[in-house]
Amino acid sequence: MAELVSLGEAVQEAVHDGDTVALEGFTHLIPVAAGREIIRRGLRDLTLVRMTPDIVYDQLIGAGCARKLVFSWGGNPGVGSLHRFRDAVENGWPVPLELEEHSHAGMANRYVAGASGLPFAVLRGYAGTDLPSVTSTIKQVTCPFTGEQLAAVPALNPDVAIVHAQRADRSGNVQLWGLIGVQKEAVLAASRSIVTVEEVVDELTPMPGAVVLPGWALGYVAEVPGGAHPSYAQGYSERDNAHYQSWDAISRDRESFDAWLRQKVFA
Amino acid sequence: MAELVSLGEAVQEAVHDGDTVALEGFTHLIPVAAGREIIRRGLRDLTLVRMTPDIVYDQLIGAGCARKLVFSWGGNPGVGSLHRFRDAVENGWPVPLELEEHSHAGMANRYVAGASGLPFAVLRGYAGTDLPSVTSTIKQVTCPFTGEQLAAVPALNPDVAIVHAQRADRSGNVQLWGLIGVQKEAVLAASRSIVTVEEVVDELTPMPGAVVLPGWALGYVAEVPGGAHPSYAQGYSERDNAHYQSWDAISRDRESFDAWLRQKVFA
Amino acid sequence: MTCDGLSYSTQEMMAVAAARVLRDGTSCFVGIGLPSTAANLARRIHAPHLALIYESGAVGARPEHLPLSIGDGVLAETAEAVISVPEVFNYWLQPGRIDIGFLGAAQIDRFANINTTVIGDYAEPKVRLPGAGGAPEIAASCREVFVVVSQNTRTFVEQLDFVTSVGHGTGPGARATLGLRGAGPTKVITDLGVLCPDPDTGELVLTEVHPGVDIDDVRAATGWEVAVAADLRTTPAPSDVELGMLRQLENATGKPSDA
Amino acid sequence: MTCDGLSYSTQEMMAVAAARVLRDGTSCFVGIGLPSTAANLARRIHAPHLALIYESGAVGARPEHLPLSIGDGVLAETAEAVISVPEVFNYWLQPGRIDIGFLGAAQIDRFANINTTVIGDYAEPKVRLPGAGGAPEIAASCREVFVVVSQNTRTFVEQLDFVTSVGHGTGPGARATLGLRGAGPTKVITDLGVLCPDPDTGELVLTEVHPGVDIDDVRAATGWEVAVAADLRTTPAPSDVELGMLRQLENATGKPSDA
Repeated sequence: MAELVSLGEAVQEAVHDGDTVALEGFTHLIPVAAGREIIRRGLRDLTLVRMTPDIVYDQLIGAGCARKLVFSWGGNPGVGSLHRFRDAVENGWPVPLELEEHSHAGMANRYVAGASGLPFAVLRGYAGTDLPSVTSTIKQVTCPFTGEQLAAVPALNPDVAIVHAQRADRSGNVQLWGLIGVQKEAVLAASRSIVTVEEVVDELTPMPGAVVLPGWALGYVAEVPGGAHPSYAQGYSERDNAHYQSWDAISRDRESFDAWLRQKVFA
Repeated sequence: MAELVSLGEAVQEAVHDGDTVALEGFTHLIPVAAGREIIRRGLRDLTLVRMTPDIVYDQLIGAGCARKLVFSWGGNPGVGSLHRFRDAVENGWPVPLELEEHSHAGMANRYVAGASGLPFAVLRGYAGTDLPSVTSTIKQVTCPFTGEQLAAVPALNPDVAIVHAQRADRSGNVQLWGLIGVQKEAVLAASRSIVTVEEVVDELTPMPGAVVLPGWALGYVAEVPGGAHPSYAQGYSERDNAHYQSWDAISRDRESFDAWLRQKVFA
Repeated sequence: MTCDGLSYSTQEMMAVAAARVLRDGTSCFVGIGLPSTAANLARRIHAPHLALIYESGAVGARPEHLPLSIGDGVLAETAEAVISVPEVFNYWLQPGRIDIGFLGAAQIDRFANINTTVIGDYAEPKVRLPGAGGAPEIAASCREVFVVVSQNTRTFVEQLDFVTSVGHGTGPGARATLGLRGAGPTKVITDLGVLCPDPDTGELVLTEVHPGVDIDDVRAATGWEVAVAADLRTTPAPSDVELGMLRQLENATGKPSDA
Repeated sequence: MTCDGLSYSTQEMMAVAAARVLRDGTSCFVGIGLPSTAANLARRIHAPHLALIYESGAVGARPEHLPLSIGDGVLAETAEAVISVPEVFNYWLQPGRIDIGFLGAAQIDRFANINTTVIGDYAEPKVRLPGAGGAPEIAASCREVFVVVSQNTRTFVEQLDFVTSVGHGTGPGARATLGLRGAGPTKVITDLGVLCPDPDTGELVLTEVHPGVDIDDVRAATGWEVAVAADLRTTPAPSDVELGMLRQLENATGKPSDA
């Protein structure tokens, strides 16, 4: 049953050193404030899971929280490289970063298997690529009816999933709409969950395209207005494209990133 | 690209003797009028697929259209038996009916595999039951990561899927809401599709909980107001529970069913 | 039958007994008929935070009256969320997320295995029943299962004609061997009493009789020599509140002629 | 570069050439950057019924301006349907339902195989690139694939450092052997011209050069000895309508500083 708490309490209760943590949100509704809270609390040795590690993971990686990244596309969408991610992979700074990389289809299906209580998922994927040679979590399975060979990927069951949503009611039922990404799957696949929301309301008015996550299937709900910035929450904010562009300069070298950490996270 | 046609034209174009045909709609939005059109056209040797063959399949089976039924629960929901179905299975009347029976979870996953272009689906199911001993389309598969044994079921890819929806626009985009069942999967799994709708409108106003099937992924769209009766279309009609109850008497013996066929279908 | 003022039927006793075992704050996978009645009665009396999941896709449904079918419009209209049928089974039932599953039965054996498929031979059936529906995976995956069934020698049989859903299989350890992750049937609620599996043998033991029922009634209605608990209790009769609420719920329904 | 009145850049020529190959009434899986520009340009000019599917879940999106990312709000707001990311890949891409996939590349080889993962050794990379994203399955499953990439000896290489997405593999029959069901890359559109695979060898052949580009420019920009079609054509320069519409679209965007 969802508990309504502060973001600080939620992260303190749900996230521990060494955990496997998935922050999801596909461009929309990225839980960026929760990521900064993880940095602020100095969590270490995390296995970070995310289809599209964008700015939020660039920050966590640059701050030294992560030991491993499980992902499918690591860039600053529409802008270019994630410089902290590259510095970790290319130079092991601030700490080496182990990679487990998949395609989007593979990652999405790993979450689906996790949410479904299955140990693996089947897809048409990876055939002929070099990905299986570098990623041990890609295998093959034979269809027992046709004999076809297909790709198999293991379920993702993070210790914690963290997502952002537009709103929750006071029982902790959560409502999100717009691009819904893989958030439902990530939350249902995880042992624990945190949902940050733009606002807590008395009643969740039905909305076209909305997904509702029942409070009884959730862990912690924290009201964090603007918690997705520079990503956005449809109906509440616009994507701050200028911020994504400015991140390129902030993150490009270690000094400017450290200054950002000091001023924006630890201040 | 969806063609807007009459129900008669849609069935004539899309459904042929010997086809595998899925009429879906889980209690809500059952394409009953389309089923009667199939009877009226005298189609034969159909393999009928449906999770819950209720009145609509009792009618098709009683009228002698079906040679085989692929299903998971064959009853008159809330009322009792499907007498025409039972007469076909127990007595081979009017023609013998081959059965391929699954659980709901198995059928739902067979449609999911079909919609996903996969040859099979994996689930936790059937273990310890007698179903695998009577249904050859239940096998086992081993997880290549954990070694666990799981159930495997082959994809369902009907020749034709037929569903009912609330409305379509003039480009054939279809919108349905309320209990959405397995309709999207059935349509996407099939080679051809027919959607009957309560009305064709200029624009599909977004609705909470609505699913939109893009016209470019559909075959035929036919305006058939009340086409789900005695099932219902949320926002347009109520479930006619009295009709479901009265079907018990109509269908209980061959004579009263034949009278119903003459008066209500062939008249 | 009368007791505590109001008279009540054995079906009403069974519905009330089924409602009582549903704890507040749990989630319950609801089939139509008596389970739906019991779940909605519990929600109105002692379990306001009971989350009802219908296999038609209504999650957290709060119907004002009893639906006739599992797909009545009132379910979608009052649900917290409406999801697709594949999602019901894959994301909610299969992972063991749901506390309680309710099942009915055409036949049940001493290990609470269930037949809802066929009476007689499968290929040449005497009676063709509706089949599996959601039952095999409800029986496999819910944290525990309550079976609600009228008790007589046609339903309580020595040998099932078909195993549609697994209870405790052939006894202790059978569920684990099959990979079934829920606890299986923990209560069988009938019109005569309540039976629970013996933890050592997996076999059903009569633990409660309803008011006015004696052990011999239960023995006569059971197709095997039924075990009886040393501390056999008598179910409290339905209270006026329970009966009143049950009748109010049922009167607001287009009542099914049979289930 | 100038032609037909308005002057235009090589990037603009590439976008216009990419837009032209999109046929009306087809469906197109759109990545961000040039593919999104091309698809939206086509939709405004000659392909009003082009269905755009973004991997973020917007199906039938009709943005008024170019989104910066594949997840801008304008996509969901203008889409016919918004679906989950798993559904995009499982129900729409994987079954081969989508006509055209657009891909970019950091490296491409003579068989139009693509690297977007790493430059140098995987374990000790010189440049870590974003990785696979949707590309491997777009390359596998779309009915055909158009690659849009700037042509130079860093991108057009003899040997990929990593195969992220399969084009024509090692040549004829390779895709079928791998079980890849789409036709693979049928056009590679660059800032210099257009290349198409030879049906017999699977190897890219230069079929068009853009105005002002000659064969030696293309040879100098290609890391292998590029084959040239006997009937090499020159791409028509962007028309005033094409250029005007392209600039109007781009001016309405928070333009990315790089892709």
